Amino acid sequence: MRYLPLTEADRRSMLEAIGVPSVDELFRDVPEAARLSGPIEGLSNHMGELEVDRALSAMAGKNLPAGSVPSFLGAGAYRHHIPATVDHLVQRGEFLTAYTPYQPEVSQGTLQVLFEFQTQVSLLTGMDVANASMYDGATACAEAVMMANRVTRRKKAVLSGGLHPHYRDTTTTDARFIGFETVVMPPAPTGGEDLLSEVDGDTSCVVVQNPDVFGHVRDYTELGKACQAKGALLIVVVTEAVSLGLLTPPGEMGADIVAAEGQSLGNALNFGGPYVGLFAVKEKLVRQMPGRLCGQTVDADGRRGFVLTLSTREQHIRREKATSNICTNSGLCALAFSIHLSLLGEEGFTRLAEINHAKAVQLADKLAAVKGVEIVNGSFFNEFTVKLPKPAAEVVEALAQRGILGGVPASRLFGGGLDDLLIVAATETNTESDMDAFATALAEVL
Amino acid sequence: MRYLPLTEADRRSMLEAIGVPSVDELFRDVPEAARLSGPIEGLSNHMGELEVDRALSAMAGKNLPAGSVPSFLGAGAYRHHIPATVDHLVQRGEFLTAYTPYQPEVSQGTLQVLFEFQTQVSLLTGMDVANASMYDGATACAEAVMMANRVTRRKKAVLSGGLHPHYRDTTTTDARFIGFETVVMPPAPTGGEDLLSEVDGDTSCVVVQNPDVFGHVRDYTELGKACQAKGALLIVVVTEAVSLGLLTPPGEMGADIVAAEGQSLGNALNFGGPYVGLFAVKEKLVRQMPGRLCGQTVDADGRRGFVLTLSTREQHIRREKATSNICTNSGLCALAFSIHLSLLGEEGFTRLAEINHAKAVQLADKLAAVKGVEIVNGSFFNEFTVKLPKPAAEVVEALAQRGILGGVPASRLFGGGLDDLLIVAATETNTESDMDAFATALAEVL
Amino acid sequence: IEEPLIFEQDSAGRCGVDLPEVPAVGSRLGAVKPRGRIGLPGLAEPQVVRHYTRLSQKNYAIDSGLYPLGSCTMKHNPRLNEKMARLPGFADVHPLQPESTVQGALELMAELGRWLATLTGMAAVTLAPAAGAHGEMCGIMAIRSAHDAKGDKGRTKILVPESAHGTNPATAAACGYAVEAIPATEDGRVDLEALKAKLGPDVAGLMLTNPNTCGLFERDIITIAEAVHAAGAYFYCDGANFNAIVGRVRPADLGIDVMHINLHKTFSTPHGGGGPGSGPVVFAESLAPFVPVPYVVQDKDGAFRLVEQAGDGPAFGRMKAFHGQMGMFVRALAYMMSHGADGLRQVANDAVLNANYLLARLQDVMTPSFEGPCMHECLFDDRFLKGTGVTTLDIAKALIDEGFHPMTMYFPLVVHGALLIEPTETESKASLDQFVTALRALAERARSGDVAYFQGAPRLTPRRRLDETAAARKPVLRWSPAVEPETVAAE
Amino acid sequence: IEEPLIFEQDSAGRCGVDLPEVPAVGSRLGAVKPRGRIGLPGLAEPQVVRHYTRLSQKNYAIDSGLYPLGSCTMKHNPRLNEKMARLPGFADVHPLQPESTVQGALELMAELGRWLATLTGMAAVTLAPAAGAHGEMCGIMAIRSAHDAKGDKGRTKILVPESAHGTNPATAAACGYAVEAIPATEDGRVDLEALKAKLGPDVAGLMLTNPNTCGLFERDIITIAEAVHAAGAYFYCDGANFNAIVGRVRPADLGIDVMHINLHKTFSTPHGGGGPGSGPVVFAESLAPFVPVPYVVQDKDGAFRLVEQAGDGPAFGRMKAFHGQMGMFVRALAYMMSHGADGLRQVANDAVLNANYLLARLQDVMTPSFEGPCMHECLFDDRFLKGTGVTTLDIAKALIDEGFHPMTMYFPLVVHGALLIEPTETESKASLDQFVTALRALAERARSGDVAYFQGAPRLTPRRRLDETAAARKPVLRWSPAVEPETVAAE
Repeated sequence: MRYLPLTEADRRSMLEAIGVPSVDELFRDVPEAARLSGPIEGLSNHMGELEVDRALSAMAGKNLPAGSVPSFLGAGAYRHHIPATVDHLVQRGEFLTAYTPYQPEVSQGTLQVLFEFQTQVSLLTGMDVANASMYDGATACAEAVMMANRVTRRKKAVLSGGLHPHYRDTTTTDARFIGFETVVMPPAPTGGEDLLSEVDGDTSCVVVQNPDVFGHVRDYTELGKACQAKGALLIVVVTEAVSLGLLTPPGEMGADIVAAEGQSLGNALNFGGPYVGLFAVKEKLVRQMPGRLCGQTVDADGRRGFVLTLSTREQHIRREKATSNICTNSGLCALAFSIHLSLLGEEGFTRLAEINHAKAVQLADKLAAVKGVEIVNGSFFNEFTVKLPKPAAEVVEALAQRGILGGVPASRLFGGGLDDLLIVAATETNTESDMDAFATALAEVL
Repeated sequence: MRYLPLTEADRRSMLEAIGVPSVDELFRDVPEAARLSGPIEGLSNHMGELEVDRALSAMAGKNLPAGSVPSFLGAGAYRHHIPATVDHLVQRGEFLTAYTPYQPEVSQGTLQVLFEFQTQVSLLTGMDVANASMYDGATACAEAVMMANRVTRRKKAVLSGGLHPHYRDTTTTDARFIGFETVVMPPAPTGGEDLLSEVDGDTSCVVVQNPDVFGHVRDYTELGKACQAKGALLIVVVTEAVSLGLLTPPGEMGADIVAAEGQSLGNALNFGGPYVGLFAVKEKLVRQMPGRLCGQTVDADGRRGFVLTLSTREQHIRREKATSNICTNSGLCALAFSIHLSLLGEEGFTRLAEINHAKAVQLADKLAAVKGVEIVNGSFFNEFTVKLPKPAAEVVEALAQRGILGGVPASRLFGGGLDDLLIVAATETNTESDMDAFATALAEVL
Repeated sequence: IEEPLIFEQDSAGRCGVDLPEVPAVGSRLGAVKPRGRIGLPGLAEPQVVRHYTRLSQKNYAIDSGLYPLGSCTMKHNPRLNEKMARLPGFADVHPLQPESTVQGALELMAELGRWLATLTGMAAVTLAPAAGAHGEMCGIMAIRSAHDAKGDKGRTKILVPESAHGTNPATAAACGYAVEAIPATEDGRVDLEALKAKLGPDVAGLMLTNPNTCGLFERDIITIAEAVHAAGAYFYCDGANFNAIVGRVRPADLGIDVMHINLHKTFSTPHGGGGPGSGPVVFAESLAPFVPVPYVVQDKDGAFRLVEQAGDGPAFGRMKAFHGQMGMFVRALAYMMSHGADGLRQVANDAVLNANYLLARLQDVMTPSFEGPCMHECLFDDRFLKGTGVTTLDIAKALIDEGFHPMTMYFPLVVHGALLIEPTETESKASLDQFVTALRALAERARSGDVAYFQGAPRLTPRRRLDETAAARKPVLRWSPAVEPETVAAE
Repeated sequence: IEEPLIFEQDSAGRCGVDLPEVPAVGSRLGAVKPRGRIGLPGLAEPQVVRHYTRLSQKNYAIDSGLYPLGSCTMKHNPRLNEKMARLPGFADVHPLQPESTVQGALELMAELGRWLATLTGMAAVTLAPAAGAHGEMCGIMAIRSAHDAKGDKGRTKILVPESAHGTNPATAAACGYAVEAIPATEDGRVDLEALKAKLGPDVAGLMLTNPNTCGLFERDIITIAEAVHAAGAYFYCDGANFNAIVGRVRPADLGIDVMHINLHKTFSTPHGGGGPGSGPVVFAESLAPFVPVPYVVQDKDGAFRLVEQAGDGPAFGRMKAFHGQMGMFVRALAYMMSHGADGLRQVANDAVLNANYLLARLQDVMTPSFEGPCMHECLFDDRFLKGTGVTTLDIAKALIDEGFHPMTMYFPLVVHGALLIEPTETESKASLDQFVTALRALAERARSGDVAYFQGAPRLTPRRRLDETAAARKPVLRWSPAVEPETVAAE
């Protein structure tokens, strides 16, 4: 048992020091009926590295890696190229195997990273302050709504039909159990929606997404002003962080809270997790924020240093009066995000966004040329929706058999309905020949 | 150009500080005729990571990884399972991107590793002292011969026919240019050889291998005594370091110098390199050793520390009077070797050797059951030779087309001759089903 | 050498990546105007590598030494797990690929679920929650769903012992329950009589940590479970301390209805400086119908399917995007398979043995709060510092200079100036002995009255004690180009 | 915290791997008796991880900061290269697999060869040598082969400038040549007249480093080449300093016949604490027939083949096992492709610019040995320390406490108390400015006469100055269980 350093001799001498005859004696407080006399049945015994490697590699081998074929999936998770440096640095033991930086003197590395991360997120979103990350974009969205409820002391949230259904459902789950109302607008893949008419004196917030789940690029400036007039907060969700390199940031549109998914930077697809939620707010809302915050201070010698701060909002101090029950953040994913963004810098990040948009434009043109395919979007960033003459779920399955991962059927996200809509994304990782292969295969299966 | 931090503004201000108008001016000492006015033609310009990754992955994709099929190749390079920990630690920047530890105060990490490595190699080989590594086993062998020449002031080396041909050739290349004589015995795949009859008053050393290139396990104790009687040194070569977990170590057989290949521990196959040469000698020969040595000492505060030592043997001090021109060692591969061996420990290393032997026994039994196949060896560790009714090179090619890497034809090593012999190895990475697949395929192609 | 902020290393136009030219195509961004300068710093790759390498060197980590944070279970993180999680077949798979292309991923989730169910003796598992606290939320939601399904709307309270993690009351309160504290007995357990007195038709459930945060096993747990059930409530167990009993005790056998499991505590997924975690929840038969989506089912033909929509059943809806922390699932399963049923039992044995060894070696110089045996961690209070002028905090900071991470301080709240020490099973006896030696010397020094030494600690760290009050009073939560902090100049 | 030797952490029976049971089969080991106890220490995996992590933390590295070792070219090591070298298609390929299964590996070798030949303007390449010094050996062997092929046996000398790396004379001597030193002129170059005077029918070749180890370009190089060729000798160039001119100057255009290239210097394969290196050699037409085996050729149908046996041609035999340092080839090619022809030219530009910038910023407080411009490194001697009592070594050690690795000291031998500084192109201006500030302050301090400060340096390192004399006098080259070093107890 390679991870266990005690030898039998150690164990004997330690039992002696403790003064008990056997380790079983240390478990004497466990009710006898619940003590197992040997290893639990139904599970294998310990295995060497080679055996574990073989078993798990066999499972991995039953999946089709997105990078091994032309792949055009988005809908909240995007395949970008991650520089090798990112994963190298993330795996350094000093980052990987450290705990939450509650002891700042021995955690300045993690703390400075978080301070820099908060700054980067603030800059990207155009907001004043960001926290040290949330679980993912969807939980960040739900937390944003709950925060809006606290801030406004109102209990009704209006959710756009363009909000990613997983974000919507995560929020309505909380609504059900935590006790607030949600008004969910129907999806409007082709057109707009009248959110403002749902806003009344009980409305704490309006939640919109940009680009929305169908890929449309929206300008919420007017909506933001109208919300402000009615005392509601504007929450802007972003599921593709790379879009922030090109689009007007939510902060400039008047967002009060931004809840975003940061996976696109530094983090692999990972079949859906772990990802990293970004959460940013206007200055005046800081003390109502959920999650960890890192702040600057000085040490006993007057040197700049960093600590976790404003923890009186948090559960480990405030217990049942905390702003959220959130305890962990997504530290290592935030680190990966931050390193990737540091490598990109202003020039690289902007260029990356431009390339993504251009790739999507190229793809849209190629797909539009396929008979029976109609591009639904008037505007988009790196993702758009196409209308097909057949159910999209069937088309996607047929494409997969041809070795093409051809997008996400809207019906899968929305749980039925919108059967003929397929949501398609392109990133810098898609070559022109990938796109041609997609268009050709699509023509074949339609 | 992501690796170059100077900006155009930096360059301008630095040129100003230097007082020259352009960087071209700094190259003014280059004869004008040899100055290129622009990028060299015939090469691509700079590329992003994604493009380089694609191009090299495409090349890698044209190779058949040994681990993806049943694989039984040895002959000086062995596929063992390397724990994930090894590669993780080797990649730590503090090991990977450090220089030779000439400045001991800031290199205690590398130095202590080398001191531990030297100790491990001494223990494995049963010798008194080992150096901090050589390029590989073959160059270690050639250096051993040259050292024997220096020590004995004689100029003739007798090389066993069981010595790996690459080791033999590396030594004879040096013999030709450096000026000493070699007596090369013919390969004796099935029997013994009379080395002693070649030893005379001019003989500096006899070089033997254990197990030899055909896999035979030898006892050189008597040979060692006889050499000693004639004033010649016994040099024992080991190409499979794992065998040292089970076989009598060369030191106990009376070896004066051991030259070995350490790839089997910690180092991947890498298509032949980089590997790590092990070099160990008897105490009295230390000052005639080539290569780097790390020694223990104390610092200004009296604390134990480590330094490179006895460097008066080396080229950077002694120049044309050095014991060898060797300058680098194989530091990072030695580190991998050392970490792997530390994980194994006494119990693991011994067990690993036992498993390797048992796997080879299983394989030999399965192959012997194939019609027309004859096991040549009376004894072996994890590698043996089979005699086939067809040229081995053809058989190997036919097996490869069936997805089996079925061993090394002796003719490939020896450059013709021994056409019907195939050298086959088994390690802990071979499952029983691998072996069955091999035996079945072999029956088919014969 | 001081490492400046990455923003202070900006050089305009410098870039750590090389991207191709942007294809010349028209824009389809619609009416939105492209944004202006963002303000991100430009660095080349070598500077970025050096920046993060240097920052990492300012951290303490398990890889550096003993990390005896009570209740956090800082154990060895095997690199095999990292390697497995990075296999392209796991890491490079999109969550919304067709099911036919992700059968191995779904199999892995099913297999992890099977291990967790078997180890806990439970009937159902959800892998969805993103972390332990998220799992708590999930458990309380299931309890609420179960009461709702019975039409029982009168249960407005959750009982929580005083010694509980802060997440317990925070979770219960977030779900709209009133939180009632249960006091502890003198031997550090739940006061059974007090508990029984509070149980009634208004109680939805009990949240209990076992082993509890004093490092003690709740002896009366089966009686407690019976009382809770008799009152029509459900029994939630906080699984944070499962490491102490994994492979030796199945929570189902204790009468527990629902429990979350922190994969990073018991199953060694890395803490990563504060996450990501993963908090699967296991459910007894009583609550099994109330598992949230998504979950994996296996068809008769052996194919795995993912149920992504709650539909009309009792299962409640989604708690996060996609299907859970897949990367953590791979690591945890690699860990479980490496140990196996026999090894996990040994994990519990060694974790408990190590903690009791520390208790035995320290009890004469420090003051244990309760009588042993303890489970995986041992609790001391600050009575041994009485009159010395040295505080629990001082001891912790002085320990840093000895090369150790401090223990958990001032938690649990049920004793004064708590020092909670959890060595975990991956520490060697030699390492524990070093730690004991250091701590005994500090206790001795404290008794000798060398207060100044303690108040000045730590001295050997990149920073000495940091002013947390100043940080909170006037928060500086991001770098801004306009206001250069005064202290930078002083460096 | 002190880190004991791994042997001092032994616990019998402990093991960091789990291996299956040994299959029960008979032994075929023959007459040899199985060996007894070896003496390896037993540790569990967590202890091993911690041991090497802690040891690594005692090292300085490029990832930690500026590493201005002259003549060593310590530049940034991109992680992309590490990733590429670990692709299973490169790392998990056996050197003796059938050629049909390794076409990509052979293609990579051919492509690397093409880049090297094109960058140097040369006709042929061997990738076989394991390191730079091994490449030197290869080059001298080729020269010897060429003379032998002509039947010219009278050439017994190799000329080597005084400023050469130690490997040059060592290589020539190892190959049986007498070594004759060529003096340097006052401006740090080869004395052309002295060289011409030594050239004759007994000279086999000249070994010259260019740019030379004083960091200067040999202005007369074309004249030198002509003189060497006129004398019937060959011109060997030590390519250690190729980084200074890569992409700007092709050595073939300078009249060079043969040159080795250190992939770890110019093409950024990691130094790894002292290797492995890789030393391909390029040959002009004059020596192209004398390339050793193995080498890769391409058939007309596009397939790659490996020539492994020397046969009867002029090519000489094997220099090591298998085909060269493949892992290093992958890294070097990844680096070349990343930079491209344009980027490599910029590498030379920036390397030279950075060195000249340091020269300019330091020349008033230190004493440059020769007039600039320098190439990729700048050389100072210790005249600026005259009368201060501070030595070159002291300056170097004091620099450590400022957070920098020392420069190369006491080399080249042609100046007194040399300090050779090579910043490389991957340092930023900010980093150079910090270095200048530190070095100027030290020069100032030396002049102020604070000798004790320097002699006590370094102070901030895991160890202070180590006694190298004691180490050599009575060498302790391995740990032994019997003799515990006295100093351990003192710690």
